[in-house]
Amino acid sequence: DDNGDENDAQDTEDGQAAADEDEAGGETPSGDQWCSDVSIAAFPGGGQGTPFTNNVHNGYMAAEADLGPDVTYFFSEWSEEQMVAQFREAMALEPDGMAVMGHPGDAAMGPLIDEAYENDIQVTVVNVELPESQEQYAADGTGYVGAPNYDAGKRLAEEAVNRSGAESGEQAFVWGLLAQEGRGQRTQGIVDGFEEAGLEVVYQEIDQATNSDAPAGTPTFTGAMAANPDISIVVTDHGDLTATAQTYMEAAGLQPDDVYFAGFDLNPASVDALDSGYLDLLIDQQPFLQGYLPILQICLTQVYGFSGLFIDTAGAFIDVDNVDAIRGLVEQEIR
Amino acid sequence: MDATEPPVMELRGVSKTFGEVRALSDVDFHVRRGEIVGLLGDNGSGKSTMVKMMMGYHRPDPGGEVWFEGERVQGWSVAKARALGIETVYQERALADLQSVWRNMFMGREPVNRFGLLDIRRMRREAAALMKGHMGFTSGAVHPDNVVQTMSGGEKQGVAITRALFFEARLVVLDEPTMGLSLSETQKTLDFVRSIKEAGRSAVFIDHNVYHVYPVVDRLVLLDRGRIAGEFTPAGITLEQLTDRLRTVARTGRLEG
Amino acid sequence: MDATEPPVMELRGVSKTFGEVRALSDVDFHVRRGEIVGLLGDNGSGKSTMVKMMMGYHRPDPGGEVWFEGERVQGWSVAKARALGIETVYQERALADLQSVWRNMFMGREPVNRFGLLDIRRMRREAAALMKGHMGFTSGAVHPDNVVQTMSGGEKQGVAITRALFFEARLVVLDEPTMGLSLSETQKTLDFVRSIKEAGRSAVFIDHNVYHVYPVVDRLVLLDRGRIAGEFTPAGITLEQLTDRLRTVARTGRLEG
Amino acid sequence: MAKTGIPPREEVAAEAVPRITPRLFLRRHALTTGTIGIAVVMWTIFIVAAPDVFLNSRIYSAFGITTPLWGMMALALTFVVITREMDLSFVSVMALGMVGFVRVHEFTGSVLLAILACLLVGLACGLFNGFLVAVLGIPSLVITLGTMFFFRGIELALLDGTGVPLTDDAFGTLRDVLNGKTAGIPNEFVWMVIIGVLLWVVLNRTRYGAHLFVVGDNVDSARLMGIRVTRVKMTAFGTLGVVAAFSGMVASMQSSYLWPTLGDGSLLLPIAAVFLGGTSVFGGIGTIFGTFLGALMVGSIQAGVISAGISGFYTQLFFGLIIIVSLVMQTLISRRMRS
Amino acid sequence: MAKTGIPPREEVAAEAVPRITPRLFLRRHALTTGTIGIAVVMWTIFIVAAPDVFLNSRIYSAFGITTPLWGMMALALTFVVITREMDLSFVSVMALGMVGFVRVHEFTGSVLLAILACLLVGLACGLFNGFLVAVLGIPSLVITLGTMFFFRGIELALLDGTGVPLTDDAFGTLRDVLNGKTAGIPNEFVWMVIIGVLLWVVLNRTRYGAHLFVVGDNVDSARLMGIRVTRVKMTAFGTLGVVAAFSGMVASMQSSYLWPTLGDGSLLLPIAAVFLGGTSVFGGIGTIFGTFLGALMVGSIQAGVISAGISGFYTQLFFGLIIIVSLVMQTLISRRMRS
Ligand SMILES: Nc1ncnc2c1ncn2[C@@H]1O[C@H](COP(=O)(O)OP(=O)(O)OP(=O)(O)O)[C@@H](O)[C@H]1O
Ligand SMILES: Nc1ncnc2c1ncn2[C@@H]1O[C@H](COP(=O)(O)OP(=O)(O)OP(=O)(O)O)[C@@H](O)[C@H]1O
Ligand SMILES: [Mg+2]
Ligand SMILES: [Mg+2]
Repeated sequence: DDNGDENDAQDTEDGQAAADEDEAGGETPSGDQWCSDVSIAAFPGGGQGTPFTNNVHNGYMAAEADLGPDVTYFFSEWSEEQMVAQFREAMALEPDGMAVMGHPGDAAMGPLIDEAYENDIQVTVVNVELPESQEQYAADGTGYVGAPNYDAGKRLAEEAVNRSGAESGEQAFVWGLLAQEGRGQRTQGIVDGFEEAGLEVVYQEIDQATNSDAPAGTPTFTGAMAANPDISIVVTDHGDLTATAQTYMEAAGLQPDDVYFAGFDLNPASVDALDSGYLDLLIDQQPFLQGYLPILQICLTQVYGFSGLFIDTAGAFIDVDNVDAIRGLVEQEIR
Repeated sequence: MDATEPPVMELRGVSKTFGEVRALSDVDFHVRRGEIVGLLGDNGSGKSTMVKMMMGYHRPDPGGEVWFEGERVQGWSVAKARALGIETVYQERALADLQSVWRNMFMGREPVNRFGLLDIRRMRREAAALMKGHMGFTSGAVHPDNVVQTMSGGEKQGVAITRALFFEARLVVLDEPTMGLSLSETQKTLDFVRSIKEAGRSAVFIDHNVYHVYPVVDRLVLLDRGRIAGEFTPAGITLEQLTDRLRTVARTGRLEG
Repeated sequence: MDATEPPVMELRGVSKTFGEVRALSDVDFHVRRGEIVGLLGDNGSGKSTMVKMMMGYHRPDPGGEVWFEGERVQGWSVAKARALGIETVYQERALADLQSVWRNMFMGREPVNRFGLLDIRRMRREAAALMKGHMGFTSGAVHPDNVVQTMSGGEKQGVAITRALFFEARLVVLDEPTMGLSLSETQKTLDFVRSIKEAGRSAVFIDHNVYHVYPVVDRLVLLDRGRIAGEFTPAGITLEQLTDRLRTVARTGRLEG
Repeated sequence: MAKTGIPPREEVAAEAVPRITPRLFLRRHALTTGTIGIAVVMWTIFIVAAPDVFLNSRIYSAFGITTPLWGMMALALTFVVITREMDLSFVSVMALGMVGFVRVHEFTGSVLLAILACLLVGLACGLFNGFLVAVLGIPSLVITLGTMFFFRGIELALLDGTGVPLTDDAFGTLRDVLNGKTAGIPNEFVWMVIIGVLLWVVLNRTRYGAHLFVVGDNVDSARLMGIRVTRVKMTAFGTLGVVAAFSGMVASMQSSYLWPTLGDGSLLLPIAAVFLGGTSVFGGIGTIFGTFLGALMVGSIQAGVISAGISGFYTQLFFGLIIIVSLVMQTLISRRMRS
Repeated sequence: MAKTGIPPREEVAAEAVPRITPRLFLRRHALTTGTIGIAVVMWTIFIVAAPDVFLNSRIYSAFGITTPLWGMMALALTFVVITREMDLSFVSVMALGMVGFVRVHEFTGSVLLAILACLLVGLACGLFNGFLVAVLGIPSLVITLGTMFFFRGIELALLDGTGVPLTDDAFGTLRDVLNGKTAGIPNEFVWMVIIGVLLWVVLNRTRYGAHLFVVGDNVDSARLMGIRVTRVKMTAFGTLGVVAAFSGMVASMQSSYLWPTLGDGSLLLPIAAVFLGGTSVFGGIGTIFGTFLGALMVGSIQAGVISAGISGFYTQLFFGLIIIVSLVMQTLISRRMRS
């Protein structure tokens, strides 16, 4: 059953923080910006044109426009191998700093980050933590901008159980990415959250095709729902899949109220899904900030020598009641 | 055949070069209405290249001209040539191995009904009739729905011949049609070449076996290393003389040893 | 040739069925040392199928036996047959069109040097020698590095023949080898078939042209619709009688009309 | 042309075609029979493994909605494959066509013009592929890999990487036509059947269809017999382009949103369907019906495996296993029937 | 065998092979020349567009480390494609081989046995593909699509979807050998060159190599001439399997981590490299050197486009454009040289 809980204490930042950056887009860097001598290689994460990546990318570009550094972008389709390969290519450009996704994990990224620092390249981490490197190079400018994944997952699961009124023994369908090292932590958090609440978890890994093109997962969703008619909660640990909630539900022949659908990340399509009632709840991890702040942080380090910052962008729970406040920003892909 | 009326098909000053190979050098050639012209020449002397040029498959090197019924043709193509009534038995047979006999038989000229849809029933029926009536194959594998791939060499050749001969064509070009045919099938083919003349149609006939060519042709053209090396009429030369000449030309490139 | 010594190659009670087509029915056939056997028969009578069975390409239906030099062979394969010295000119030529002449010439039998590496220089040199010396092609496209695809029909056949004839083989099988060959090339091929006998080797010779077959063979086997329809020696039948018989058999399936 | 001139002096009674025995029939249609056989077996296994799911119409309705999104392209891809070519770029054409749709709708406000623009863009993309392949003679597998990136790049650049909501009320009728239901059957599926029937007629009952086979079978023979090879191939690519654009329209109307990544995940499924349906990689052989069955099979495997209670990391294993077993059985069945 | 018996009665002086004129040479190697030409042009453009980047050795060092990870597989894939087959499953074999490595190392503690296990798993996968294709006669493009999922599924099930860190000190030597540097050149690249040279020798200087060409060119002719077609094809697939497993080892040692998704993104790059290098989809034609060049080109396009200052949403567009332009130029150059 849908529920009408009051807004969570955390969804406070209505548009205010974002308002400062409102007119940021479009401006081109000009010579007198304070960071214009710095060159940066930045990783927006997934493929070009996917909502989450777009938000990060927009953040990067806004900062580029505001501060003036020269930024080169590497789109890695969320593939760890690509991230590692592109890290090398990025290093070859000899930038002053790099903002990289932490998905490949410490084992893979450690030596690369060592090499980067040997070449005087500052590295800062986005979206998924690299605890060892962050600790080792914090003083040299390695920071982290992103939401702590495990906690975010667990919080969403707990919140979904609360709001849907699901009871112990019911089934929850988790569609996530356990197989990805750092990124999988959020999925793990969701699973743990449900299991601690006494729900039975039906887990399905997101396949490669669905990972890059969410509607391709429709048969998987239909199959899972058909095979487990007792599922009362669905969580998709992937922004694109969350935004595709309506398509999935319709294909599976489900009404908006048949299951409680929760997920991650805001984008125009997920706003529509919230409006139509197919999607009930999501956590916004404010990806725009995961783009803007790393650039700012590299600039701060490069120009003024500040050390790395650890910034939690974990945002608010968004549902049909509070989505209006940020609707406009979502369409600009800032929220 | 009438020497005042323009030839059905004519090549003027035609050459063809493939990379370093000059397959045809400045060849003049023509076929008149109701005439059967034999084309002789050693292996690689350019006979098939000439056939493909008449059909519009090869384009002549700049300077060469193709004439059809007294008019110089531009943009000559196989489709045009066939539409104007030229049919060919190619040396390489030009079959589609994985397709059925009837599809091969009507390739590029499939009959359609008034809705513009293929008249498959008719194609199958006519193919069956032709296979039985004309090709006279003895093997059990004669169903028109069979694919060509598994047929014997002679059976394949039979399909290629049938499709060129049993449709009314003004000019029939036969590039070694008896290749791989049995005695009786060869005889049938030769008979058919004769009947072309009776019907007032024309033919170009290539065969390495002079015993096949000599009795049926009106004129003989001898090709050597891409050049016309001589022309004869059966009336002007005996079979023995012809054989001698062929040997001489192949060895020396000249008509007289 | 010695009738007491076992035949070089023998087929006993061999049948072959493809789907509904019975290409060979209970055929017995043999070739002795130093013997040239001619194989005659209508299109689709099963000659090529028999050839491929001797080479181990087709497996006989259960019950049929293949014997080589007096021993029944099991798991007969083309590789084995060639290793034991049987070479074939297949009717379909069996060339690899995109490969060079020398690669085709030595296909499946490439010479290697002491390091086990291909002796390419030798292959090219020998191919060049054979092309010039034996095939005697007049066209300019005779480089052994040229690919087979663009060669004329007769030139391709020349490659197929050369590769079977100019390597010492105990038994040479020729399935319509003169197909597409010019007069002089045909003569050379027939001369070579004769020389096989002189060297004490054996041959099976298929050709629809009885004028080619009759003069060179020791024995003639007549195939009709997959069955042996008769056996003759040139001594026991004149060329005219033979031609008549062939016609009768093709029409009626029986030796006497 | 095409008037047969069986010479009068040898009149032959136009006799009946030899009867086709059931064995001959099976032999000729061995591949299709094999495909049907394995489809039935697979379906039976799914029913046994998850009767609740597979005896319930809801799962079929779900298939009917999702399979056509790529299944229609599989049908059109069959044409291309029969001519011995390949196309990988259709996944990008899906999205690029929709850019045409969205832009034209923005400027003119007319949905009809938008639809037209969408299909025209698809056609243009297809013909561009066809030009590169048939006129310039570039191997299609590589060049369409290039155009796949190229078309996607144009689309991303035009959209500036941002999706477009398609919630405008003006799309109501279009959405009804594309995504509604007819007699309880999802219109997506109805469209797939319509396209299938059309393509079947073209392939089996027109000259153009006959030429598709010949061109794929032996392009030299086709040329020697006067078939316009370039035109035949370009038309095949053009058809696929139009169908891809149409699929893009159906897919994005279904989700009321134009994703910039539209189609990205649909590359392998149509290819699998075409080949599972018995069309030969080497051209000259193929059926629309086989592809149709192949699409239904591929579409149901993923859902089927999951509904059968296999989850987590085992789904890919079983997905692969089913494809392998299907192909092996299909091969063995059709081989058996041939002899 | 193989003793030529030119009959003595017609003694022919073993004369020299007709000289190859430069034109003939160019004509014969038209495709390779075309590939080299376009590679040079592309590189020049990159240098002009981003001299800082492309005149600096660091970018080449980056290529040298990342390109071999999939480039080695492209080299081995050339064999398979020359026989007229295709393989899509190598991306999964990369990971499955490493599962063998990890498990054997866990149980025995021996790195040597682990390496052996990795390569053996690769060989087994390759032979499994080869069996399905060559013995059962299933079209390779589809069946290896099936085994791609199947191998990946096995791997995911065995690893339970979890990655494995490879930070054990015991791997130090192995890592030096695979991922160190030799005379300043990354060992990954050295390995790619070694494998390239080996495969070149096999392809051009052994009987097996000669048979690869013939089998791909005309499988019937090959059979009629006694070439063991099944064995030839199985060996080609087996070789690719071993090389894929080896690549998996190089890749995961490089990142000290075995990701369950290892190889997932590497499907299209080797395929593009093989065809860009001039190997024919229809078998019988191909060179190892061409593939090598193709791999370098594909590897540098992606990096080159980004480094040339083209950013954001235009990278895919330019990536596609460069592939298209390369292929068009290659085709025109080699066509020109042929006549
Ligand atoms: N692989 C096959 N599958 C089906 N039928 C076949 C196959 N091979 C041959 N046949 C059929 O078997 C019969 C005998 O064929 P074969 O090639 O042996 O004849 P042939 O005597 O060599 O004829 P020709 O003189 O025309 O070469 C033919 O009817 C042919 O169609
Ligand atoms: N497409 C081509 N490319 C290159 N060379 C060619 C091509 N076609 C023909 N040739 C060459 O041109 C010459 C003439 O070939 P053509 O086929 O016309 O000979 P032909 O007289 O028909 O011989 P045959 O009697 O053997 O059939 C041959 O040397 C052949 O190798
Ligand atoms: Mg010829
Ligand atoms: Mg034969």
